[in-house]
Amino acid sequence: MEIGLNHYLILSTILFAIGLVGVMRRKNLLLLFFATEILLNSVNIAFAAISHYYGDLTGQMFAFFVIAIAASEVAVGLGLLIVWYKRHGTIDLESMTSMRG
Amino acid sequence: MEKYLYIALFAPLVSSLFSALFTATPKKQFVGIVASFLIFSAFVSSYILLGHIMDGGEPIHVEMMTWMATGNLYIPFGFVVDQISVTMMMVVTLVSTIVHIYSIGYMDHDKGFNRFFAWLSAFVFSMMILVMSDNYAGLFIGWEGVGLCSWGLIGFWFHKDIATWAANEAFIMNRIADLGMLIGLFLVYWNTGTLQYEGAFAAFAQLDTATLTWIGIFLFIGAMGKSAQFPLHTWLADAMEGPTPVSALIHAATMVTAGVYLVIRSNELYSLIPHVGLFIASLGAFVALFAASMALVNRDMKRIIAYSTLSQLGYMFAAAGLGAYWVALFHLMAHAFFKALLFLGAGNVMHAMHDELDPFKMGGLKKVMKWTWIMMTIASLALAGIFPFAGFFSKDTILEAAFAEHHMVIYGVLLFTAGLTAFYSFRLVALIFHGEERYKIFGIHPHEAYRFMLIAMSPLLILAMIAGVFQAPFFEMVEEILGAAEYHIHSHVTLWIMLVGTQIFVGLAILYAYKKYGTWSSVPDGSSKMENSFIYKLLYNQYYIPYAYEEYIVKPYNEISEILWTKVDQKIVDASVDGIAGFFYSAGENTRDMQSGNLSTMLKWMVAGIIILLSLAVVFGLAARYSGEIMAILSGLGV
Amino acid sequence: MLDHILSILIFFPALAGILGFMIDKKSIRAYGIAVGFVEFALSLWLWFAFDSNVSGMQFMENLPLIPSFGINYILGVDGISLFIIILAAFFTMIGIASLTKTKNEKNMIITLLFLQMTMIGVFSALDAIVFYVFWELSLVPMLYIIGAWGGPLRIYASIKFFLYTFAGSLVMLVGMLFMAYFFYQATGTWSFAILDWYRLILPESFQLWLFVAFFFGFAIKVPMFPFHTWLPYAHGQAPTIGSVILAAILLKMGTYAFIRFSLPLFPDASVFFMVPIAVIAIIMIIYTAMVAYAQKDVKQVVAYSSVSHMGVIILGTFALNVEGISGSVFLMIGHGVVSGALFLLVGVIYDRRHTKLMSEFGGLAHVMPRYATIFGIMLMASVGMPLTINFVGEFLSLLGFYEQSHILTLLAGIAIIVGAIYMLSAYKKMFFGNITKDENRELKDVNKRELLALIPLSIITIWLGIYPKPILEPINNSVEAVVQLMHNKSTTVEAKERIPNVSGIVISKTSTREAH
Amino acid sequence: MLSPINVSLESLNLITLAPMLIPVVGALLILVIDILKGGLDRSLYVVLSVLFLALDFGALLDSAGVFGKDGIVLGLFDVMLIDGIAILAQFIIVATSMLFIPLALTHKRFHEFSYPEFFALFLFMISGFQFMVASDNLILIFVGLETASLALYTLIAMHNRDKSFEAAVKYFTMGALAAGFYSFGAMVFYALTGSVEINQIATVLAANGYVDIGYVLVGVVFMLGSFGFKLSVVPFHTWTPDVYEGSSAAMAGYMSIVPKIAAFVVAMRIFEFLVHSGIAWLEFILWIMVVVTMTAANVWALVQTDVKRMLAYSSISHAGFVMAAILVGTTQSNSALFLYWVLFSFTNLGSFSMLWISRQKQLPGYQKTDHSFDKFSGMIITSPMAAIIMAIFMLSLAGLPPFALFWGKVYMISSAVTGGYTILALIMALNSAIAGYYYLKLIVYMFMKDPIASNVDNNGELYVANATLALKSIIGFAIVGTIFAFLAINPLLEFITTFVYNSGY
Repeated sequence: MEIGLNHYLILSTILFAIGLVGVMRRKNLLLLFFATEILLNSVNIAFAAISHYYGDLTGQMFAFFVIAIAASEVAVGLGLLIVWYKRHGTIDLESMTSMRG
Repeated sequence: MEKYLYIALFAPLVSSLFSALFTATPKKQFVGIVASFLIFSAFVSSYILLGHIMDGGEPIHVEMMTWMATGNLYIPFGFVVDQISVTMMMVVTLVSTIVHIYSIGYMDHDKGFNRFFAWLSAFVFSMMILVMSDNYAGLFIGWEGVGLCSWGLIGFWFHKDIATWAANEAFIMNRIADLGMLIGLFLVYWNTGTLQYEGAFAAFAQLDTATLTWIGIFLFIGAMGKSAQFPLHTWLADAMEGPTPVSALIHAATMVTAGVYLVIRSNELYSLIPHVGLFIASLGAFVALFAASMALVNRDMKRIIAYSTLSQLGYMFAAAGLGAYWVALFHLMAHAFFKALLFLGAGNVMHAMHDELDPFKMGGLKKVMKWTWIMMTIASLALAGIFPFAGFFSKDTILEAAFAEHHMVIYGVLLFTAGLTAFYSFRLVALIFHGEERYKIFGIHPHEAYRFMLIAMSPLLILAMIAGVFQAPFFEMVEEILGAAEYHIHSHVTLWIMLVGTQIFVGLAILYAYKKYGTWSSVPDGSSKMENSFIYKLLYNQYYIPYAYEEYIVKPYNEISEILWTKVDQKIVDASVDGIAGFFYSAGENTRDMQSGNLSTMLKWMVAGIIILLSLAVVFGLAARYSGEIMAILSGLGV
Repeated sequence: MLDHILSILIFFPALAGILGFMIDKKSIRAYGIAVGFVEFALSLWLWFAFDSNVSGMQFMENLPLIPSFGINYILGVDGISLFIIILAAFFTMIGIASLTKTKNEKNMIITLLFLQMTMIGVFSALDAIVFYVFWELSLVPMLYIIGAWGGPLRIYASIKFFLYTFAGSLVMLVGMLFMAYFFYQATGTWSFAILDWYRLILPESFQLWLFVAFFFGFAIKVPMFPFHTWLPYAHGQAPTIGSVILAAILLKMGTYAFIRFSLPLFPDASVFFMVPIAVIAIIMIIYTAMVAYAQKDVKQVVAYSSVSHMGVIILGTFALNVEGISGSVFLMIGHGVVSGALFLLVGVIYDRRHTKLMSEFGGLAHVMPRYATIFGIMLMASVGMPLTINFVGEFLSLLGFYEQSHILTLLAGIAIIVGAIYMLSAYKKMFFGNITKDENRELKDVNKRELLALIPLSIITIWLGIYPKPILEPINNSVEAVVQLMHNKSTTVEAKERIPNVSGIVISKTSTREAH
Repeated sequence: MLSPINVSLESLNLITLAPMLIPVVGALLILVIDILKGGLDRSLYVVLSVLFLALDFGALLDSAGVFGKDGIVLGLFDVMLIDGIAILAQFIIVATSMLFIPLALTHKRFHEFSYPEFFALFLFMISGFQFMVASDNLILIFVGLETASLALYTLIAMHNRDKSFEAAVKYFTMGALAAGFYSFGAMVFYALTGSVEINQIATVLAANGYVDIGYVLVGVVFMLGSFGFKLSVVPFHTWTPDVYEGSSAAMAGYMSIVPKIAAFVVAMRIFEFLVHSGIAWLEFILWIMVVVTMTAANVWALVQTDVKRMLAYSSISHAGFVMAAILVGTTQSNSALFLYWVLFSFTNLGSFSMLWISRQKQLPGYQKTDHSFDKFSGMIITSPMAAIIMAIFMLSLAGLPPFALFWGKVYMISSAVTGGYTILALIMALNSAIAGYYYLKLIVYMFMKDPIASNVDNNGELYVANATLALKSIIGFAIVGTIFAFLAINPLLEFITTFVYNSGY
C-alpha cells in the first residue's frame, strides 16, 4: 500500500485527537504539558507531509518554528511548574482552584 | 353700564379675597359686614342692569381679555348681560346678599367665621361667572367654580367626617356630569368652530339633527349633575351636612339651578331637538315625583327641603324640556325666593334646637319662634302653589304648559306631585311648629333667631308672597330672547277648572298633613306598622339608591383599585420588569459554576467549543455539498 | 452674548458646580441659591429676548463636534422648549432655596447644578446625539440624589430608575442611528441634526419601525403604561427635591421628545399609532388613577397622579392638531408646576413627621391651616379646576383629541372624575376630621423658607390659569409650524386627513382675532 | 541545483522592521545594563522602557507617514506587511504600553518591578505583538503571538503570589492548547492552498470557488478557537477572569487591551475575507459568538463580588461587542473597532489603575478578596475625588454619554445598523443596559453606602496610598481623555477611517 498524503494527514489528526483527549483527561500538570506537545507535534507531521506534497519548503519552515516555539513553551511551562511544586508540593490540577466564579 | 357689570361681577371676588385675608385669624365681625356690603353692591349693580334691560336697553357685552387662544380656538373672558343672565344675576345677588347677612348671625359662634365668608363670596363670584359668561368655556369656569365652592362649603365643618364625605361625594358626582358637559363643549367646538354662544347658536341651524342631539344630550348630562337629577341626585341630600345658609344659597336657590340655566341658555339648541326636550321633560317629571316621594317619610328637616328642591328642579326641567323656557326661568326665580326662605327658616329652627334635625323631636315651636313659623308657613304655601303666593304663578304655569303641549302623562305626574309637595311641606311645618312640645324630652330650650336675621329674611318673605306680580313684566322682558309664547288653554273654562281643581287638590293635601301631624305627640321609634311597611322602608331608604351606589360602585371601586395596585401593578407589571432583570441575574448565578476554577474543566470547555463548531461545520459542509439532494428529499416530503 | 445664551445657560450651572467644590460646606447653600438665581434670571432674559411671533428655532448655535459623522453641537429654542427651560431653571432655584437640612448638603447642591445643566441641555439640543448626551447624563445626578438621600429602598429605586430608562433610551439610540443612516442614504452625508432630519420624508414602513424604536426611549421616560413602575419607587424613595425635579422636569423630557422627534419625523407612523397610543394613554389615566386611590402613602398618590396626568399629555400630543399639541405642551408646564408643588408640600409634612402614610395624619387643617390652603390650591389645580394652570392644558389636550376620536376622548375624560376621587380622598384623609394622633397636635405650619417656594408656585398656578396667553401664544406659534410640517411631510391619505393643514387655519384665526 | 541567493537589501525593506526592533534593542540593553551593574533602581528601567517605547512610537509615526504617502509597504521577503491597520494597532499597543509602564512606580515595593527582566520581557512582548499585527504570514503571526504570550505568562507569574502562579499556569496551559489550535488551523489552510500568506490563501480559495468548503470550515473552526482564546470569546474565555484576578491590577488592565487589539487585527485579516466570501456558516457562527460573548459575559459580571473580576468579565463583554465589527466587516465597522479600542484603552486602563492605587491590605475588602465591593463603600465621603474619577470610568464603560466609550459604542452600533445587522445592533445596545447594572453597583457602593468605619478614621488616605505622581498623572490623563473624548473623536475618526480604508478593509 502506497502511503500518501492522506495517511499522514490522518495520522496527524489522530495524534491531534489523542493530544486533545490528553489535554482534557490529564490531572497532572506535567502530563498535561506532554499532551500539548503531542498536539503541536502532530501538526508538525502534517506540515512536513504537505510541504513534501507541494514541493514547497514553507511547511517545513513552519514545522521548525513550531518546534522552536514548543521548546520555549516547555521552558516557560516547566519553570512555572517547578515554582508551583516548590510552593505547594504538588502538581495536581485540583490544587489550583483558588479562583472561581 | 359696563361698570355696573364689572361691579356685579367682581365685588363678590373682592369680598372673597378680603375675607380670605382673615382666614387664619379669629372671628372678625366686620369681615361679614364688609362681605355682605360688597355682595349688596353687586346686587345693586345687578338691579341697575335689570333696569337697563327692562327698559329695553341693548344687552351689554364686554370682552375683558383672551383666556385661551390656540390653533382655531379662541376663548375670551367675555361677559354678557341680557335678559336671561340679568334675571339670574338678580336671583343670585339678592339671595346671596340675604344669606350673607343672615350668616353673620348664623355663624356667630363658629371659629371658621371668616373662612365661611371667603368661601361664600367665592361661590357668588363663580355663580356670577357662570351666568354672565358669553361662552360655554366661561360657563364651565363658573360651573366648576361653584362645584369647588360647594365642596368647600359642604365640608365646611371639616372635622365632621360625614360632612367631608358629603363634600367629596358632591364634587365627584358633579365631576361625572362635568365630563358630559366637557364632551358637549368639544362637540360644540368641533362642529361650530367656536364656543361663543352667538357663534355657536348661529351655526347650530346648519348642523344635522344627530349631531345636535348628541350636543344636547351631553350638555344635559352636565346639567343633570349640577341640578342633581336622577341618577346623580344622591349628593344633594347628603350636601345638607353643610351649614344651613349654604343649603339655602347653593343647594336651593342658585347652584342647583345652574343646570336649568344651561338648558334655558341653550334654548336655541334645544328648540331644534324637541325629542331631547321631551326626554328632559319626562326626566324632570319623573324626578319631581321621585324626589317628592322620598320627602314624604324622611325624618330630617333639611333633607325634606332638599328633596323638595329636587322635586322643584324636576318641574323646571319639565318646563324647559317642553320648550317653556321662560316658565322654567320664572319658576327658577320664584323657587329661589321661597326655597331660600324655607331653608333659612329651617336654619333658625336648627339654631334653636341645637342642631337637631328630626322634626319629630320638635313640635309646638310656634310659640317661641313666631316669626320663623310665619315665614316657613308662607314659604311652604308658596311652595305648595297656593294662590296668591309665588309658587302659584310659576308652578301652575308649568302645569298649563304641560297640558297645553298635550303631554298628559307629564301633566298628570306633575299635578300629583303638586299634591305630594303640599303634603310633605305641611307635614314638616306641622311637626315643627304645631302639636306637643316634644323637644322638652330632650331638654332643649329653643329661642328665636337674632332680629337682624329675621329682618334679613324679610325681603324673601315679601318676594315669596308677591313674586307673582312680576310674571307679566318678566314675560315681556324675556320673550324676545326666549321666543316664548304664553301658554293658553283653549277654553277659559278648562283653565278655570284646572286652576281651581289644582288648588283644591293641593289644599286637601295640606289639610290632610295638618290633620295627621298637627297634633303629633310622640317620637316614632321604628315600631309602628307604617314604619315597617315596605313602601315606607323603600322611601325612607331613598329607594336604596345610596345603598346601591355604595355597594355596587364605591366598594367595587375600592376593591378594584386595591387589586389593581397590589395585584396588577405590583404582581404583574412591576414583577415582569423585575422578572426580566431577575432572569439575567439568576442566569448569571446559575451558570457561574461554569467557571469552576479547575483548569481541567476550562480546557474541556475550549475543546467542547471546538467540537461544537466542528460539528456545525460538518453539518453545514454536508448540507452545502448535498444541497441538491436535500432539496429533493425535502420537496419529496412536501416541505 | 445672546448668540451664546443657550450655551451659557447650559454650562453656567456646570461650571458653578465644579467651582462649588471649593466652597466651604457652610456657605454652599447661599452659593447654590445665588447660582440658581442667576441662571433663572438668564432664562428670563432668554424669554425677554425671545421673539414670540417667530415659529422656528431661535438663538441657534452650531459648532462642529464630529462633523465627519454628522454630529454637531446645535442648540436652539422655540416656543415649545423655551418655557420648559425656564421651568427647569425656576425649579432648580426654588428647589435649592427650599432645601431642608440634610447630610452632605454640598454634594446635593453640586449635584443639582449638574442636573440643571443636563435638563437645560436636553431641551435646547437640536442634534440628536447632543440631545441623547444630555438625556442620558441627566440620569446620573438623579441616580445619586435618589440613591444617596432617599428612603430605605433607595438603592433599589435608583438602580431601577437608571437601568429602566437607560435600556429604553438605548433602543432609542439605535433608532437615531438608523435615522441618521437613512439620512445618509438619502443625501450622502451623515447628519444628526434634527432640523435636517425634518426635511427627510421616509416611507411609512420605515417610519413605523423607527417610531417604535424612539417610542421605547420616550415611553419609559414619560413613563407610559406599562413602563411606569419605576416611577412610584423613584418618587417614593427620592428626597423631596429629587421628586420635585423628577416630576416637574425630567418626566417632561419624554413628552417633549415625542413632539420634537416622533411627530415631525414620523407623521404617518404617528397617525398609524395614534389609536394604540391613545389607548395606552387612557389606561394610564384611569388605571393609575385607580392605583393612586389605593395608595397608603401620600407621596405615592402624587407619584401615580403624575403618571395619570402624563397620560393626558400624551393624549394631547397625539391629537396631532394645534389645539391638542399646544395643550399638551402647556400641560407639561402646568403639571410641572403643580406636581412639583405637590411634592414640595409632601416634603413639608415629611420633614415634620418623617412619615408619608396618610393614616398617620388626619385633621391637619386644624393645626396647619396655611399648609392646608396651599395644598388645597394645588389639589384643585391637580384635578383640573378651571382658572388653574392645569385646566388650560387638560382642556386643550382633550379638546384636541376629540377631533380624532370621540369615544376615546370620552374615556380619557374620565380623568377628571378619577382624578378628583383619589385627590379628594387623599386630602380628606390628611386634612379633614379630628386630630387623632398626638404627634400631630403640635405641628408647625409652613415656615418662611417653605413659603418662599410655595407662594410663587401658587401664584404661577393661578396666574397662568387665568392668563395663559404669554406662554400659550409662543407655544401655539411653534406648534403650528410643527403641525404644518407634519401635514406637508405625511404621505398616507389617512395622515393627510388626520393632520390638519394649518396654513388654512392661520388665516381664519387672524380674522377671528381681528373681529374681536 | 541551488541558484545563488540574490537578494538586494532594498527589496528587504528593513526599515519596516524598525518599530519591532526598537523594543528588542531596548530589552537587550536593559539586560546588558543589569549584567554590568546589578541592583539598580526600577525607576531607571521604567524610564528606559518609556524612552524606547517613545522611539518606537516615533518610528511608527514615520511608518504612518510612509503609508500615507505610498500606501501598503511590504518588507523582509514580503512577510512584513505595513498597512493601515497594522500601524493603527501598533499605535494602540505602544501608546498603551507607555501608559502602563509608569504604573510600576508605586509606593509599595512590588516584587516584579524590582527585576530588570520584567522590563526586558515587557519590551519583548511588545515587539511580539508588533510582529503579530504587521504581517500576513501565518508563520510570523505565530511567532509574534507566541513571543508575546510566553513573555506575558512570565510577567504574570512575576507578580509572585499564589494566585498569580495559578493564573500563569492556567493561562499558559490554555495558551498552549490555543497554539495547537492555531497551528492545526494553519496546517489546514496550508494543505488547502499551499500557502501561509493570508493574501495568497484568500486568492487561491477564491480562485477555486471554495470547493472544499468543508475543509475550509475546519480550518476556520481552529482559527476561531485560537483567536477566540486570545479574544476571550465564550466558551474560550474561561482563563480571563482568573488570570485578571491573579495578576496585578495594572497588568490586568493592560492585558484587557493590548493582546486583544493584536488578536483583533489578525482576526480581521483572517476572517474578513471569509466573511466577505459569503460563507453563511461563518456569519452565523460569528453572530452567535458575538451575541453570546457579550451577553453571557455581562450576565456573569452581574453576579461578581469582586470588582476586578467584574471588570474582567466586562472586558470580555467589550471584546465581544467589538467582535461585531469583524462580523459586519465594513470600513465603518473596522474603523469603529479601532476607535472603540483607542477609547477603551484609556478608560479601562484608567479603571484598573484606580484599583491599583487602592491596593491596600489594611482595607476591609482584603478580608475576602482583593477588591471586594465593600472596600469601596462610602468612598465619596472618605475620598471624593477618587470616587468621582472611578465613577466616571464606570459610566464611560457603561457607555454613558458624553464619556469616551459612548462615542465608540455609537459608532460601532451605527456600523452594525449600516451593515444591515439590525437585531445585532439592538442586542449590542441592550447589552449596555445589562452592563449598566454592574457598573452601577460599584457606583452605588461608592456613593450611596456609608463608609466602613475603619476607612473613615484615616480619612480616605489609605485608598490612594499606592498612588505616586506617575500614577496620578496617568489616571489624570485617562480621566481627561475619558471626559473630553468628544473633542478628539473627529480627528481620530478621520485618521482611523483613512488608514483603514486605504488598507482595503
